[in-house]
Amino acid sequence: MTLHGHVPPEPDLVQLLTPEGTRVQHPDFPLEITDEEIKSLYRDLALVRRFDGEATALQRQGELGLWASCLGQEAAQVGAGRALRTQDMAFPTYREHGVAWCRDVDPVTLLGMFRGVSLGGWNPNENNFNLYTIVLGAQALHAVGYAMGVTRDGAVGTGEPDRDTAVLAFFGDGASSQGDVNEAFIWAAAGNLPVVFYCQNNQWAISEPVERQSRVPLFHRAAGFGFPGIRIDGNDVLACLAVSRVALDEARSGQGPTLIEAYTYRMGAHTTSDDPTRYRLSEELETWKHRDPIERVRAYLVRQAGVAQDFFDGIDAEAEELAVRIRAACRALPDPGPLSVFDNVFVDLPDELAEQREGYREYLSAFEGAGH
Amino acid sequence: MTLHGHVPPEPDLVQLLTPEGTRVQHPDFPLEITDEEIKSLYRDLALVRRFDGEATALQRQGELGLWASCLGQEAAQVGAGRALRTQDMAFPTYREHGVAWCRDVDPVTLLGMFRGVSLGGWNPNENNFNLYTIVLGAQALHAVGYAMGVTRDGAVGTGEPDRDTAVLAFFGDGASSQGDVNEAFIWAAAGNLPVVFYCQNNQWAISEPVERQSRVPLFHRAAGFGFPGIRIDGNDVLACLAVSRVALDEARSGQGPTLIEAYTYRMGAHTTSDDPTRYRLSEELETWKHRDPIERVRAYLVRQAGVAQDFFDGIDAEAEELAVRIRAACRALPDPGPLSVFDNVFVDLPDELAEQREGYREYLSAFEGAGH
Amino acid sequence: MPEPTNLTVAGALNAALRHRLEHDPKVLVMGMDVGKLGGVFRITDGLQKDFGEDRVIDSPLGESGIIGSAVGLAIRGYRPVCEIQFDGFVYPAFDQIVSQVAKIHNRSLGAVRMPITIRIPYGGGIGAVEHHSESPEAYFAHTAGLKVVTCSNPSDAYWMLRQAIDSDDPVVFFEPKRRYWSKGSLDTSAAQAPLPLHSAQVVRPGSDATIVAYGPMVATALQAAKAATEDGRDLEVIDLRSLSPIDTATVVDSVVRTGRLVVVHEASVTLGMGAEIAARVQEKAFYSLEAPVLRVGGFDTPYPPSRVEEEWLPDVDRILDAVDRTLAY
Amino acid sequence: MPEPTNLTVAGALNAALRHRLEHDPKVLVMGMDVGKLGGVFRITDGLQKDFGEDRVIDSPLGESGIIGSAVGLAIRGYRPVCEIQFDGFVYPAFDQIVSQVAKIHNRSLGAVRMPITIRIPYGGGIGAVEHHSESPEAYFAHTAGLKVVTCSNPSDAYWMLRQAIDSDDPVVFFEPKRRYWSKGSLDTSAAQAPLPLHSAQVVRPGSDATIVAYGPMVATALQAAKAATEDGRDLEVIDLRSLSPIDTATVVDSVVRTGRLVVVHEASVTLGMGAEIAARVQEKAFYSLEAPVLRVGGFDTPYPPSRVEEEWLPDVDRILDAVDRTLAY
Ligand SMILES: Cc1ncc(C[n+]2csc(CCOP(=O)(O)OP(=O)(O)O)c2C)c(N)n1
Ligand SMILES: Cc1ncc(C[n+]2csc(CCOP(=O)(O)OP(=O)(O)O)c2C)c(N)n1
Ligand SMILES: [Mg+2]
Ligand SMILES: [Mg+2]
Repeated sequence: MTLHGHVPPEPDLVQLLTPEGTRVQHPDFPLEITDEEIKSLYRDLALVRRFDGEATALQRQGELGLWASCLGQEAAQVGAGRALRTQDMAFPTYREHGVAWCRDVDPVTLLGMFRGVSLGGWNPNENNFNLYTIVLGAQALHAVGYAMGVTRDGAVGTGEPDRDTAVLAFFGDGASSQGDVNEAFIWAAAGNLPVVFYCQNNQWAISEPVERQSRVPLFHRAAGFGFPGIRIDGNDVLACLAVSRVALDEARSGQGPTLIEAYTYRMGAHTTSDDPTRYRLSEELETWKHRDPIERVRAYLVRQAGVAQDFFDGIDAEAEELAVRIRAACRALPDPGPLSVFDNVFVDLPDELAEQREGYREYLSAFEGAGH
Repeated sequence: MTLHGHVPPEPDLVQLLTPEGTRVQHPDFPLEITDEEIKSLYRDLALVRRFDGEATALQRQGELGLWASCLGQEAAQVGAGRALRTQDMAFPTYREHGVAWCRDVDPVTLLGMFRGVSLGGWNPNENNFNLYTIVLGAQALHAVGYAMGVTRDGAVGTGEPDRDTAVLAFFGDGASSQGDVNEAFIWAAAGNLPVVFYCQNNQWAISEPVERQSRVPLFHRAAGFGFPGIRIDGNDVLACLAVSRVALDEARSGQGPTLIEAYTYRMGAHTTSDDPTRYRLSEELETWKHRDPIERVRAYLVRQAGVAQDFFDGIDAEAEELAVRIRAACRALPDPGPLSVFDNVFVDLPDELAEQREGYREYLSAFEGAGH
Repeated sequence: MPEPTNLTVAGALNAALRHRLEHDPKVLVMGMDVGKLGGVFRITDGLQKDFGEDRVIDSPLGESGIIGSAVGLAIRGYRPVCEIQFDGFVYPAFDQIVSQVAKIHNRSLGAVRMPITIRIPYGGGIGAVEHHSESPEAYFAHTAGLKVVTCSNPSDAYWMLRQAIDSDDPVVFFEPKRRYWSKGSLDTSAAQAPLPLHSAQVVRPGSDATIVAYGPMVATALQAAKAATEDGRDLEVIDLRSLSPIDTATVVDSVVRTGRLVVVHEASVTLGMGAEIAARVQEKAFYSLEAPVLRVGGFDTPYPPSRVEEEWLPDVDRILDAVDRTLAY
Repeated sequence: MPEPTNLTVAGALNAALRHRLEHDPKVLVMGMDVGKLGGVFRITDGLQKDFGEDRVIDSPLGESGIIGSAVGLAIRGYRPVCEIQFDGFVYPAFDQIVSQVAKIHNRSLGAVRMPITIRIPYGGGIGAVEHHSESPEAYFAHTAGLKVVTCSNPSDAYWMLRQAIDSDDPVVFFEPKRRYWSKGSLDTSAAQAPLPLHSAQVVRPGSDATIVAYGPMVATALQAAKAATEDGRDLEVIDLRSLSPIDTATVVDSVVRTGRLVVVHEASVTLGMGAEIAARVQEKAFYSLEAPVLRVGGFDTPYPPSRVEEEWLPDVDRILDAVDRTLAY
């Protein structure tokens, strides 16, 4: 026998709404959803895109130091975000603006981080949305530890809908290569933890195509660690919602971890500092434009649900308002004062650091005196 | 559909020689082997066991600081070790004394490390056997890097038996949880590298049973990364030899990595510092004694190959000689001089460190003068 | 009032863990082999039996996983006490410690606390193989956002570990493994610790010169001070205890009195704690110093094989040699 | 003789890599995005196109994997040059660097060499998000077995990188990212480097006090020295260049002449390079010092959000303030 040479077939991805906006059924993932609910998802998608676009514009105008756009990944994020219950906890990377939106984190707070007025600055436990984590993969382990806590708190498998808690850990195709993500798989499996790993495979890690990380679909990884993995159409908000719901439900009920690979595409640059024309072909982008996650929902709503134009106009107006608000609020974000660097280093400020702070305060006040 | 609930059946392991010493055939892994060759394997196993036992005794007598015995894992190690070709490279952990034996590394040099006269001290490129690596899993990445070099050197897939080169990376069931091992899988798969990962699942990582690391058989891990994995009877030297040969051949010919899980058992303590009675039942040990890797070869040789007693007496005598030699040589190993700590820190000794060395030399010589 | 108990450092650490597990339901102990085995040094002996497998957790074998999951537990409101099995095995967790544990409180503008204790047996002198004898404390003391402490005797072992676990800031707690079996008396029933966690302590008053040591080197420094009395020298010995923050005031105070300072540690001299202490003392006690601050430490080499470790490690003679040199100024 | 070229630091680094790739078939360049993209700072621009995908390697996204595989390549006889994308992302590779890269030569009793260069863009001042502005050099300079250097201008960028790659010892090469676009002239055709890799350089002679700086802070120190002339002060500026080993002699020599020393770096002050330099100088030039060695560095806090980084980072005013203080003694 040879050990090599068995090539698994390219997997199907779960899809409930085609790029053309046709609702299809999946035998394993039926989704009961009303047109009103789909309209609400449309609103999420449209507002997230508008917010994201506004942030990119703010960066171009020098109001932000950097922006990592989620353009093209709105469905993957909103689908997952809307599958969460209040008590669930999400651990994002630095690109989950769509999930932040679903968790009611103020977009302006997010902007503050990219503007450089803070390093994060929201309270993870307020909206059950962890701080952005920039070090690739580190948050996967945080999610696992949080899930250990959930289990210990007895908040798994009780059957009480408001009590049973799941944890949703985000990471990218690139980050899947980090040791931390794989250790997280091990911890999750060994502890049968209520955590859903949600990998947005957007095909790129800056300039590296996903083929640099793996020669098999990423969702396969899970089986090797002893838990289920599944690939979904990450540009189909209904598939993302449906499968996330099942996985989160199973986590809450004590059935352990799942890996969801949301197959999607980074439509923009990696960040505003990046120039993707150096490493990828525009044809690829064109192909993916036909799979736009928002267009297909709009097509469905127009063609199959008969939603009229003023609904869309209303959303557009709301988006415009949002953009105006966050633009103004972003510009108004105050810079932190120089002495703020000593705040929150510790709960208990050591004398030595207090002394350093005091020395710096004196130094600064000497300038004031000198009219600097 | 539910994502959870599909339990894979417990896998078969490849076995070619039963615990009772009966030769069996495996449809996928035929092994052509003469009785002379099996006698030679028996010799390896017996001498490794004797060496290992002698080292344990030396530790008890205070000649070694520590010893990590390979008792019970001789077949897993000799089978793999004898599947290597001269040009292949092995990356051991700290327990592969049986592989070291097959690579002709002087047992006394190994003892030197555990005696504390060196931190390793052999030349990895002399016998193509890397230094022992104590930090769990780190060597898996070294193996992968070495395999990158092999590929770049054009030493893969040429069809020349003395040129095509494979790399064999050892690690334990416990180490399989380290990020480094999993990153090694990723690198190996992405680069289709000529590396065979050889996991000795000896059921324990110090006091932690393998179930703490994984709820599915470890060889499953490989498929998720996109290369084959297989479980073998790690106490069956023939199975270990046969499957290692196939995997190494496939690596050399350019078919990429394999993960072999050698299912075996740590018959002794983790190291001489450990007390396994604190955490495992003696029944378990008893069960595994019936699967002893050496007994079954002896049984085969006696019963099926009709090998006479004087063969075994000869091996016993050789083993005794070996023990006597290494005991004497170990005791005679000179302690490093105090100034040796400055040797080999750098190829190019910096002035600053030379100065530190000189200061220490002067300090020491002052004592000599003072008759200390 | 109950009698002070006589305990080893190891026993005192075990008692401190037991106390916190008993009194704070949010405290968890986690690491490799901390359960049934009770840790390779038996510091967690009996704890899993008494507090259960979900409070004393045998983790899978990854240091990054241990610390990373502790971070998540802390976000969920827990107070994890993590054991790193040996000094040389903390590095796989370095990223989680330096970029996450040390910074999340700051990143969250104070909303999230990281009351994580990372216990690390450290230092040499036990005849071990590579990676089992290192002194990596300076890496952590250089990292803003971490507190770093070490103990040298059973009483401090007990109280400082309790204080570390109670600290709302992350604490890296270095345990002097070669002193695990040193005995000393200790009063576990006191209402509070004898000293704040981050204070240094003069453990031997003296007037001719000051020796600053910590962890395993305190006993060695005290031996040196005793030996020096034979030459009529009266050395003051300070047990630094806290490596970050450093109780500079206590050290400077002493140097102002003695005029001379020798700092001792096992870690390599370059950029070891001695560097920082020398830099601070020459800055704050410039006119008091009658000689340069001298450092006695490991050489700038990897920790050597054990058959030569006694020569490599600072000992009484090397300390006295430095004392001679400082007094010769 | 060819004219000296005018290049940026980035361009000079690129030219050095190109030179080594061209002349040494064992040299490989590896890291994230070093291929088609040419690295996020374009330091490897065009190299993959010219030298192929198997010499300029886009690695999977794991720092431990990058350094760990470089170790294996070195064992096989290669000379890998690894790029860590940003300072704050080196920590996942810390274990491989500290326990393997730094120690294998020693562990093998000299049989195996680790001629690995680890390039790390470092430092702040570029308005970046968290983890993109750190100065982790002291962690590596404290690690025995590693050599650590940094450049401050195009000529050093070119020559020091060539020297680092040619070094048979592992070198951590810190690149001052905010000076990547500074220009300077450089003679790439010289037969050899103007200075040994581990020598410091007096970049501005002066008599009243010495400033030691390195990497991004050299330009700032020179500005400060220039500004100080207005107050009639003549400052000597030393570019340290090598952080391990340290060229103590050049620094001590200068202090013997000036009597005063200020050390400047971006890293947090506690246990930063300034601590080691202060400790050495007070030891070797005790009687020459007319004032304590002063340190100007980042505060002992995490690197702050970018809107406040200019206040956090040492600048001309803070350097001059320290100069004032040392001269006031
Ligand atoms: C440990 C670490 N190394 C490097 C980086 C730099 N970096 C930021 S994003 C990125 C690519 C990540 O790709 P992926 O995980 O696919 O996420 P995506 O950006 O596509 O959402 C890299 C290399 C980092 N943030 N952390
Ligand atoms: C990074 C690291 N962490 C911890 C240790 C301590 N340690 C040494 S051996 C061991 C157990 C290893 O188990 P396994 O990988 O199954 O190998 P085995 O000892 O069974 O051969 C541990 C935890 C280590 N050597 N390296
Ligand atoms: Mg991606
Ligand atoms: Mg094992």
